[in-house]
Parts: sequence; structure tokens; C-alpha cells
Amino acid sequence: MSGSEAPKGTLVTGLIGEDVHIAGIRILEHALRKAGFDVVALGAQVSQDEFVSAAVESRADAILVSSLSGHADALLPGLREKCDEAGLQGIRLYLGGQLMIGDSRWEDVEAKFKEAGVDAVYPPDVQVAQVVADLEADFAG
Amino acid sequence: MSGSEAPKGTLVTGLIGEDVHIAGIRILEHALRKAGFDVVALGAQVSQDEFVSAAVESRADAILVSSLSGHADALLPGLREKCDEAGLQGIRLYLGGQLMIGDSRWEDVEAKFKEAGVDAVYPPDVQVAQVVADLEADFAG
Amino acid sequence: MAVANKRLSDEEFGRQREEVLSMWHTGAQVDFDEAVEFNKTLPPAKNYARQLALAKETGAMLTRSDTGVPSVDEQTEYLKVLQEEGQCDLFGVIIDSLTRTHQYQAAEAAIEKSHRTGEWFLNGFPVVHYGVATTRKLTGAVGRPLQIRGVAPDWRLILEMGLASGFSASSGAGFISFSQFSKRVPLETTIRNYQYNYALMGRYEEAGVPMLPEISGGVGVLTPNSLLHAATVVDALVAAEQGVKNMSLMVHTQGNFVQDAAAMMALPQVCEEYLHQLGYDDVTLSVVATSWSGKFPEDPYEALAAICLGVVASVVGRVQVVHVKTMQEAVTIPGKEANAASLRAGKIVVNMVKDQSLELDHDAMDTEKRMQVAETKAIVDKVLEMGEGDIILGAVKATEVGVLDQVFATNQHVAGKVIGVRDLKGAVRYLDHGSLPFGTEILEFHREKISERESNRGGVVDYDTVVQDLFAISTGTLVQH
Amino acid sequence: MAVANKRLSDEEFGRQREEVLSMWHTGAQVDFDEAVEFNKTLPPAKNYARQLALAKETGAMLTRSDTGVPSVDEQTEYLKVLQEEGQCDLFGVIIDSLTRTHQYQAAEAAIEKSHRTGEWFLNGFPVVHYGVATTRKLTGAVGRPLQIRGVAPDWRLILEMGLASGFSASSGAGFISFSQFSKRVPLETTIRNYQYNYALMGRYEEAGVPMLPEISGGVGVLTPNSLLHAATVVDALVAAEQGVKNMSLMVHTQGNFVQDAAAMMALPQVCEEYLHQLGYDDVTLSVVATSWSGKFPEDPYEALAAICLGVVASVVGRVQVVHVKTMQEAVTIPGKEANAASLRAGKIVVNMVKDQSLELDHDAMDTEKRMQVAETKAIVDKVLEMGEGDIILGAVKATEVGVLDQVFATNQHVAGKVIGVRDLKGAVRYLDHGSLPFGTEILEFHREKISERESNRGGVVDYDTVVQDLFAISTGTLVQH
Ligand code: B12
Ligand code: B12
Repeated sequence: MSGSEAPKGTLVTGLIGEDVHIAGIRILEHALRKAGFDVVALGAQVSQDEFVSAAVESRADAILVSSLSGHADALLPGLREKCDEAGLQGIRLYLGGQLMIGDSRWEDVEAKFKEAGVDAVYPPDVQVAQVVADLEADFAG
Repeated sequence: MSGSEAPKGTLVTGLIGEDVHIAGIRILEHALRKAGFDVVALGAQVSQDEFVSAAVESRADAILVSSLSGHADALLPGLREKCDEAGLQGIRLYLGGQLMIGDSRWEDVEAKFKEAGVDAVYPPDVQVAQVVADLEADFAG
Repeated sequence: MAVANKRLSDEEFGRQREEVLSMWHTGAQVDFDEAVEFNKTLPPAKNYARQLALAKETGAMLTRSDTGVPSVDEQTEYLKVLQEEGQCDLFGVIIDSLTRTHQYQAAEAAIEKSHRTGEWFLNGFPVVHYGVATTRKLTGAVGRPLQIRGVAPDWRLILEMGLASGFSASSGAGFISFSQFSKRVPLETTIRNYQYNYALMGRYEEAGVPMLPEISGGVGVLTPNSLLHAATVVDALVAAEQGVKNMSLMVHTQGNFVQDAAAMMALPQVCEEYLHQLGYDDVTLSVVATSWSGKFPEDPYEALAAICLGVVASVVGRVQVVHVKTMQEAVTIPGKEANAASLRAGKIVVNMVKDQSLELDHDAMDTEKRMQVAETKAIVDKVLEMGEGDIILGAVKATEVGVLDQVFATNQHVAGKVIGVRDLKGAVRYLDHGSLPFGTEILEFHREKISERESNRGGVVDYDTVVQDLFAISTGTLVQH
Repeated sequence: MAVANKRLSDEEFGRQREEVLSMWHTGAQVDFDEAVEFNKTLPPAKNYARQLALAKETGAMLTRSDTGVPSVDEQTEYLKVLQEEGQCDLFGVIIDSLTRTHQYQAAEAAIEKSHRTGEWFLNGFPVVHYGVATTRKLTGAVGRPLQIRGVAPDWRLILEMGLASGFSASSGAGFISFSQFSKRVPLETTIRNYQYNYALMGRYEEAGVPMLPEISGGVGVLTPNSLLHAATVVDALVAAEQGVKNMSLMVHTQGNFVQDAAAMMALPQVCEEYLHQLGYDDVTLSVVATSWSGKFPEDPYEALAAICLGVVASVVGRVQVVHVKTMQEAVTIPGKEANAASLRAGKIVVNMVKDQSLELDHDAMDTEKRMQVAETKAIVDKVLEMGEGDIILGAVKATEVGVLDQVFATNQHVAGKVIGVRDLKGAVRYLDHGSLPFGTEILEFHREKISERESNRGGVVDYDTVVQDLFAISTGTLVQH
């Protein structure tokens, strides 16, 4: 994956659970494709199992989970374990959106999801360009 | 002062010190005149001495001091004493407007000015009709 | 079985009803006749449709605030604070999205966890969980009409529960719940479910209790108005056939005053025309305008300012209901004080603008209205044509080929070819009209408007511009040049 | 000695200057040549006139916030917070009203007491007390232009101190300081003092440092616009004669969008005409619109909404500067955070409305502008006639007979016959035009507008209505029917 034409990596994207806030993840997908990634976009309302099997099928390098409805706390834990079970050890997990209801401190939110096995957690005011840059850095070389 | 045509009382009104916020006191004067009081309106920027001598000259029953600039604290104390010196013992003193700078509790503000000899202190959200009713009650009979 | 726009027979309705009420154990608490009697004990001041009809008559503009929290005590407290400190005229109670997607067990767990920890783990009020008796206590706590809010492909049990519990209006509609709130459910299914919802309201109506659906054609995220209007008309016709006599049509403010206000005038006009054309002559339409529905600025004061501007447009548009979001919209489910404060701000804007009967530049307004009406008719006429006069049959076919479409849809069956973008003045235009049946006048109008922005920026308007536009307002401006 | 509109000779100016600078001991710190040099070291980004000229060229709209607290450290902190958290473009620093009325001793005592107790006992920043060196530290703390603010019959020492200390603009004008900020001082005196102020600015201008007066014709408390416009033109002509080349004209928003926006367009137009007519052809005019200037709602969110509406009107009126009051205006001298928050709200409104080049109903705007221009000309023409071409001689005579007048004036020499009242749409009209030289077209226009309100309420509009109108907005509506 280092040639200039080859994709920079394969990413599975989607909104977890019952979530329908699709605009944010749609434009991320657009930006990531433009930056040279292969994106398997699962869209709204994706279950953990769907994320995992899409990642297996596409031999994905990472899963990008979006969650805005405030239920990430209930819907995300367990995903890392399911990945491990499916043989996706070490696959990078990214999480972003408006994760929790109530005004918890960002550090606490971040820590909570990192503990659940997410590699990088993003707040809602992150710039699209920042996400792309981070992913490029993570998959450099 | 009990006949229906006789004035209900004579009131001296004005803004104390350097104050120019004249709208409030102007409409109070209008309402008080309409309610049957004699009003000696001194207008803006009235000194303590001017209040006192106008009250002496007009044999006033009360002085209504308005203050909005926030300097009542510096400008009002001493007025009661000047009244006493001028032979106006027991003349009723009313004070209203936006008296203090900063958000002091109303009870403290009221207490402070009552201590300085004011009989009744009014907050800025008082209704014109309320002021008239209070004065009518105070001068009934 | 193809769904057609025909009144549900009593048998069919009764059959579905049994199924619906057995979805969760609390369904058994709903007794239609008892519910009608209960609703009749409520004063007209608490009936949504009656208050809106009155507002239409007198020119009043009512404010509405939507809230939804998992605890019934807390939800009651919210409503009381909104009524007392927010002078709120109409209450929306949002149902959590787990309940909406029939995840009753998960919702129950989240309620239990919320109660136990004192924190909230559910994004709305789980009406099904609480059931009729408890929810009646909630609705009894305030003296003004309540609406049960949320959109879901299958909203039937929630609606049964809500109407039996003192709510007299409901959000949701068949097309939006298909296109924006589900992923694989086909349009036939959501429309069939909404036929049931409208039929239920129609039966309350016949029993002497007017019940009002608030119909939205989609979401106001960078979406040209006619796309939303057309879908709204579809649902209005479905509702009318099921006996609904009072409907509120929703316009999503998107930031350009002229466009927003014009939408508030164009939508009821065109909807009225179609109702009339298809023989539904006794329907009372009202209009509700929502607050800004894109991404909000994080700063609460900026958010409040944006909300106030939406209210200005709504008053210019002479709507009956102004929906007021809160200054914490970008951040979280709002607290009750922030909610009441936002409502007070909204109310003074309503009063100040209404008092002066503000009118915008007539030419701009006329053009905008005319175009929205023409575009909407182009779509709806085509839908009717495809359905040979049946709006539902037409809608199903039209959706397949993208004659009915949505921007940023969630459902895989939506063509999703339409793309919206702002013009130089921030009005939303068709960057790509996909398969919409538009003639050259319409297409040239949009092309022209977009090219004004292009000339101004000296560069092309494309999908990257769309991405910029999605952040409008949240980054401090309406149009990035 | 009658004051005429003639440039002050260097001798006369020098004589007065000595007197002025010896009013308080800090006056000795002012050295004109040194002050000019100091001002020249400042970047153009800090010069008020240059920034406004630029805004006029580019169509930018700048925000200004006014603050004034007795401690220099705290005042510095305020400005920094406004710049950083409020994105404030221009700073007004309000001078306390004890200093303004030359009560330097009392001010000193209040400063001392404020420092000692940590509470504030002074309603502004006492620039004279702090002197040049300290004040330069204050003005040096921010990177944008500063204006020294306040109105007083004798503002000369404050102005000397301010301009020497890094301020490049000043509020105040001869007529307003006479009519609204003094009680017995005759107009001749305030005008003479303002001739000095303008002459001082003119001399800075000649020395290469543009200094800008912000001219207001009165206060926006239920006052018909033409009354304010006329007084503004008077002062503009006085300033021009003394060599001022950049002026900002103030419009007070009073709640009716059409009237407010029309005022922002009518005032510079009519002022420009008179400047031209009297041979002052090289003056650059800009317009500043203030926030609502009547009694505010106590609730900070309602207050913020009212402020935002004023900003909408100001952007429609295409002004260069939007003055943004704060959500605490009804309550107290605002805290810096509330101030910055209000500014952020103001800024997003500027951006959102400016982006869409909003235009109101052209007919209504045209009529309103035309009437304001006609009324203003009727007054100013008469003033010039009475002065046989000399605006000052005319103004003095006109004031005596009420051809120049004010509503709720503080000065005993003001006729005070004019009464303003709101019409059905909340625009301020002449209920009584006193001795203003108006023809029948104008009088009928106002009568007509007022009678619309009368028909609507089915009752007479009189002084009791004026009283109601004084509470407009603070009670939640613009017009009480
Ligand atoms: C538009 C909107 C909707 C629309 C969505 C339309 C659509 N087709 O997308 C509709 C109306 C459908 C909707 C519905 C609901 N919504 Co909503 N909605 C919003 C709103 C106003 C804006 C969201 C948006 O479009 N943002 C624009 C995009 C571009 O930004 P973004 O999504 O944040 O994405 C960016 C980043 O977050 C990040 N990102 C996002 N995902 C990921 C993933 C990864 C891996 C990474 C790296 C980055 C990343 O990158 C993006 C680019 O910068 C927000 C409030 C706000 N933020 O202003 C509420 C909000 C998200 N909604 C909320 C709620 C509660 C709901 C509802 C439950 C109830 C309701 N209000 O009706 C339903 C949920 C239904 C469901 N089943 O999910 C709450 C969530 C509460 C919480 N999290 O604490 C919010 C915060 C509003 C509020 N204050 O109450 N909503
Ligand atoms: C309009 C106004 C002005 C106008 C006044 C025009 C005029 N001709 O009257 C102008 C522009 C001149 C002005 C100037 C200043 N103002 Co000013 N002004 C206001 C404002 C916006 C409204 C006041 C008003 O007209 N109210 C309407 C009338 C009808 O109400 P009212 O005066 O409150 O009167 C009612 C009651 O208070 C009561 N009442 C009043 N007096 C009395 C007396 C008695 C005996 C009784 C019983 C009742 C009573 O009855 C009335 C009817 O209900 C207020 C803020 C606000 N409240 O919204 C600031 C405000 C009063 N001003 C303030 C300040 C600081 C100033 C200035 C020093 C600086 C400045 N901002 O420019 C200068 C002062 C100059 C001076 N030497 O006094 C501050 C005062 C701070 C404080 N007290 O803590 C305020 C609160 C604004 C603020 N938040 O900073 N101002």
C-alpha cells in the first residue's frame, strides 16, 4: 500500500445502533475516498455484527464508527471483543460524533471508550481535514 | 387635603446628582399629577440642597428621588439630615431607579437606603400604578 | 400486497390494532373507547388541533419546545418549567430512539441504569415503557396541548399509547420515516404503518376528538424546499384519506429569510391545492416552522442568536407554530433552564416581529414562492401520474426512480441523487437535481443562482462546497465565499 | 459673544487649551506634538477613522462594545476578553459620569473606595484621573481601534486626555450634550466646547492623524428619527468647519426594522447633501447603529434576543458599525463574560444577515426614507434660514422656539414640546410635533399612522399610550394594542 495509485487502506464506516445522523459520516467518507482510501460505507443503523462481517469481507484496516444519538455508551462496548473473535486482532477502531448524553468532561468520555478498546476518539468539532490527516499518519508507509 | 378637588399632597421630584435618566421620573410625575397630587418637578441633575429648598418653598409632603446612574450610594446619604436641618422633620422620602452598580441583593440595597433615612425604596421593575397606589395609601385621609 | 391510498376498513384496522397493542405488555392498557372519553374530559385549551385552528383564525403564533428525558418525574418537571418559566404554548415530548426502533428491552435497561446512576442513558421519554396511567399524570401536569414526537418506521404502538394518554398531536410521516429514519424498510411498509397512524387519528376525530399529525417531508439539512414540500404533500393526501381533518405542515428553516419565509407560504398553498383537487375539502392546514436544523454553533449565545433569526423568518412567514430549539443544541440534550430561557428569547422575537408585520422584498419573495410551487407541482404531478391518480402507488414507483428523493437519506432504497448547495445569498439550491422531473425554467433558475456564487468566489461550486455548507452557521457564517 | 460656525483661530484654540489642560493636575501630561508622534507609531489597524473608511469600501460591518469600569487593570482585562472571546472589532471605553461632570474629587473618592472594597462605586473609566501614561498602557493592550465614550457639556479635558492616550475616536456632540446631558448649560456653551473638541480633532487630522467624532443627535428613547437626524446634521456641519474629515453618524435602533434601517440610509444621505451644500466636500461619513436604547427586559435571554433584532436591522441598513449592548443591560454594568457572549451573538447575526443581503419591502422602505429626509430637511432648512446661513446661530435661535427640540430632554432651555409615540407597527411617530416646521404632507403622514393604531385598539392614542410605549420590549412586546 505504498504505491501512489494503490489505496492507502481500506476503511469500514457506519453509524452504530439505531442512529440516523448520516450527514457527518457521509462527508468523511467523501473526504477519505478523495484522499485515496477505499471506503466500505455501511450507512445508518449498523449493528456490531454488521461492522465486523463487513470488515472481515473487505479485509479492512480500520473500522470508523460514528454515533450521534448519545447512545454510544450502550452500543459500542463489545465491538472490540467481536473483532477479536472474528480474527480481526489489532484492527484499528475509530469513534466519533456526539457520544454521550449530558455534559461529561471530554477526557472522561475519551478514557471510557479507549478502555472499551477504541484506538482514537473524536469530539464533534473535529475538522474533516484533521480526521483525514490522522488516518493518513496512522497508515503511512 | 381630603376634599375630592384638593390636591392629595405636594411632591418634589427629581434625579439626584449628575443623573440624566429622565424618562422614568417624567412619567411618574405625569401619573401622580393625574392621580391628584401637586408635583414640583425639578428634573435632571438635582443637588441635595436643591431638593431641600424646593421642598421648603412648596411645603412639600414628600420628596421623590430618582437615581439610575448607579451612584445613589454616593449621592443620597445626608439628604435626610439636610431635611431635618431645614425644618422638614418627618417629610417622607421615596427613592427609586437603578440604585447600585453590581448585582447586590435587593434586600441589602433596600436596607442600606432605609438606614440612610429613606422611607420607601423601589426597584426598577416597579409599575407606575404601584407607585401611585402606594403614595395614595401613604397620604390617605 | 400493493398499498393503495384507500381508507383502511374497520376489519383491517382492528386486525392491525390487535397486533400493535401486543408488541409490548403495556399495550394492553389502551382501550379506545375509554381513551376517547378521557380525551373528552380535557379542556379545548389542551387540544392541539383546536388551539392551532384558533391561532389560524386570530393570527396568533404559538411557541413549541421539544424535550425528552428518561425519568417521568424529571420529564414532568421539564414541562412545568417550560410552561412557567418559558411561557411555552405547546409541548413536544420526544420519544427515545431505542423505543422508536422497538428495542424495548434495551430501553428498559437504559431507564433502569438512568434511575440507578442519576445520569441519563436514554435520549428521550420512553412512553411505551411508562404506559397509560403514568403518562396521563405527565400530560396532566400542564395546561396546554402536547405532541408526541419522534419519527420511526413503525410508530403505531407509541401513537396508541400517546393518544390514550393525553397527547393530541404526533410528529412523523410515512415518507420521512422511510427515507430518514430507517435503512432497509421499504416505503410500502412505512406508508402502511402511517396509514394506520392516520386512521387511528381519523377514528378519534370521528369520535369527536380532533387529533393532529405534524407532517414533515424530510430533514432540513441542506435540502431544497420543494423536495420536502413534495413529500409532505404525499403524506397529507394519505392522512386525508384516512379521515384526518387537521394537519400541521412543517417547514425547516435553513437560514435564508426569503427562502424560509417563502417556504412557509408556498407549502400550505400547494398542499391545499392538491387536497382540493383530490376531493378532501374539509381539512384545516396549519404551518409549523422549526429552528435551524443543521449543525449548531457550540457557543450557546451564538446558538441562541441563530435560533432567534429562525424565529424572525417564521414570523415573517406567518406560521401558526414556531418551534424553538435551545442554546445547548450543539452540545447535549438541553437542561430545562436553558430550554426555558431559549423559549423566552423566542417569544420576545415573535412578539417584536409580529407587532410590526414585517415584510421582505416582495419581488424576491414572489420569485421564491413561485419557483417552490412550480417545483413541487412538477414532482407531485409526476407522482400522481405514475400512480394513475393514486398517490401511494405513485410514491412507491417515484421513489424507485428518484422522482421522490432525499439528500443525505439513510434508506438504501432512496435514489439519493439530489444534492443541495447554498447560493450566494445562502438559499439552498439544487446542485444536482438527480431524476426530478424539472423543466428548463426550473433548472436554469437553480443553475443561475449557483453560478452567482461561483462568479463571486471565482471558482467552481462542487461537492467540496457542499461539505463547507454543511458547517454553515456552526462556523459563524451562513455562506463561505 | 455669539458663537458662529467659524474655524477657531489658533490663538483662541491655544487660549482655551491652556484653560482646559489646567482643569485637573493630569492635564499637564498632555503634549500635542508628542501625542501626534505617539499616534503615528500606532498601526492603521488601530486607527478608528481608517478602519471605518476601509469598512465602507469593502462593505464590512464591524462590531463595537462599550465598557467602563473604575479599575485600570480590570478595564484592561475587559478589553482583552472582548477582543479574544468576543471577536470585538472596535472598543468603546465609557468615562464615568462624575468625571464627565467635572466632579474629579468625588470620582477620586469613588475610585479609592472601589479599590479598597473590590466593589464598584463608579459607572465608568475615569480617564482624567489615570492620565496619559497609564491610559496608554490600557489602549496598548488591544490591537483594534478605541473610542472614548460619553456625552458631557464639557468634554474637552477628557478628549485631550483620550486622544493623547491612544484613542482615535470620541462620542459626544454639542446638541445632545446640551439637551440630554445637562440641565442649565445653554446651547452656546456646549457648542463652543464642541467646537474646541472638533478643532482638536481637526488639528490631529492636519498633523496626519485622522480622528473621528461619532455624532449622535439625541437619545433613542421614543424619539422620531428626523428630530435626531436634524441635530446630527447641525453637529456634522460644526465639526466639518473645524477640519474634521471623518465622521460617524449614529442611528438609535428603536425596534421597527423598516424605520430603523431607513434611518441608517436616510441620515448619511441628508447629511452628505448639507455638507456638500455648505462646501465641505472632503468628509467621509460612516454610520453606526446602536442597540435598542430604551428600557431593556430584565431577563438576559430576552435582552439578548432584542439586541440581535437590532443587529438584523443594522445589517439591513448597511451600516459600518454595529454597536452591541449586553444581555445584562437592564440590570447592571455588565460583566466581561456576558459582554463577550453578547458580542459573539451579535457577530453571528451580522454574518448570517449580511451573507444574504437581506432587503425589506421596498415600498415601505422608500416611503420611510423619503419622509425622514423630508422632515429632516424641513428642520435643517429652517435652522439655516434662522441663522442666515450660519448653522450655529440658527441652531441657537431654533432651539429657543422649538424648531430644534427633543423628547425627554434634561435641559430647561429645550422647548420639549415634541412627543413621540409608536404606530401600529411600532415605528415612532410624532404624536405632537410641537413647533417643528412641518408641512401638511408630513403632518398627515404621522396623523394617519397614529390613527391606524387608534382604529386597531378602538381608542385614543395619548400620553398614557406614550407611557405604555416607554416600556416597550421590557414588557415583552413592541406595541401594546
Ligand atoms: C441534523 C440533526 C438531526 C437530523 C439528522 C439528519 C441526517 N440525515 O443526518 C435528524 C432530524 C434526523 C435528527 C434526529 C435525532 N436527533 Co439529532 N441532531 C442533528 C444536529 C442538529 C446536527 C447533526 C449534524 O448533521 N451535524 C453536521 C455533521 C457534519 O457533523 P457531525 O455529524 O457532528 O460529524 C462531524 C464530527 O462529529 C465528526 N464525526 C462524526 N462521526 C465520526 C466518526 C469518526 C470515526 C470520526 C473520526 C469523526 C466523526 O466528523 C464530522 C465532520 O466534522 C445535532 C445537533 C448539533 N450538532 O448541532 C442533533 C443531535 C445530534 N441530535 C440529537 C438527538 C437526541 C436526536 C434524536 C434522538 C431526537 C430528536 N432530536 O429528534 C433523533 C435521533 C434519531 C436516531 N434514531 O438517531 C442530540 C444527541 C444528544 C447527545 N448526543 O447528547 C443532538 C446533539 C441534539 C440535542 N442537543 O439534543 N437529528
Ligand atoms: C435610556 C438609558 C439611558 C439614556 C437616558 C435618556 C433619557 N433622556 O432618559 C442615556 C443614553 C442618556 C443614558 C446615559 C447613561 N446611562 Co443609561 N440607561 C438607559 C436604559 C437603557 C433605560 C432607562 C430608561 O429610560 N428606562 C425607562 C423608564 C421608564 O424606567 P426607569 O427609569 O427605570 O423608571 C421606572 C422605575 O425605575 C421607577 N422609578 C424611577 N425613579 C423612581 C423614583 C421613585 C421615587 C420611585 C418611587 C420610582 C422610580 O419608576 C419608573 C416607572 O416604572 C438603562 C438600562 C435599562 N433599564 O434598560 C440604562 C442604565 C440605567 N444606564 C446606565 C449608565 C451607566 C449610563 C451612563 C453612565 C453611561 C452610559 N451607558 O452611557 C450614562 C449616564 C449619564 C448620566 N450622567 O446620568 C446603567 C446604570 C448602571 C447601574 N445603575 O448599575 C444602566 C442600567 C445600563 C447598564 N446596564 O449599564 N442612559
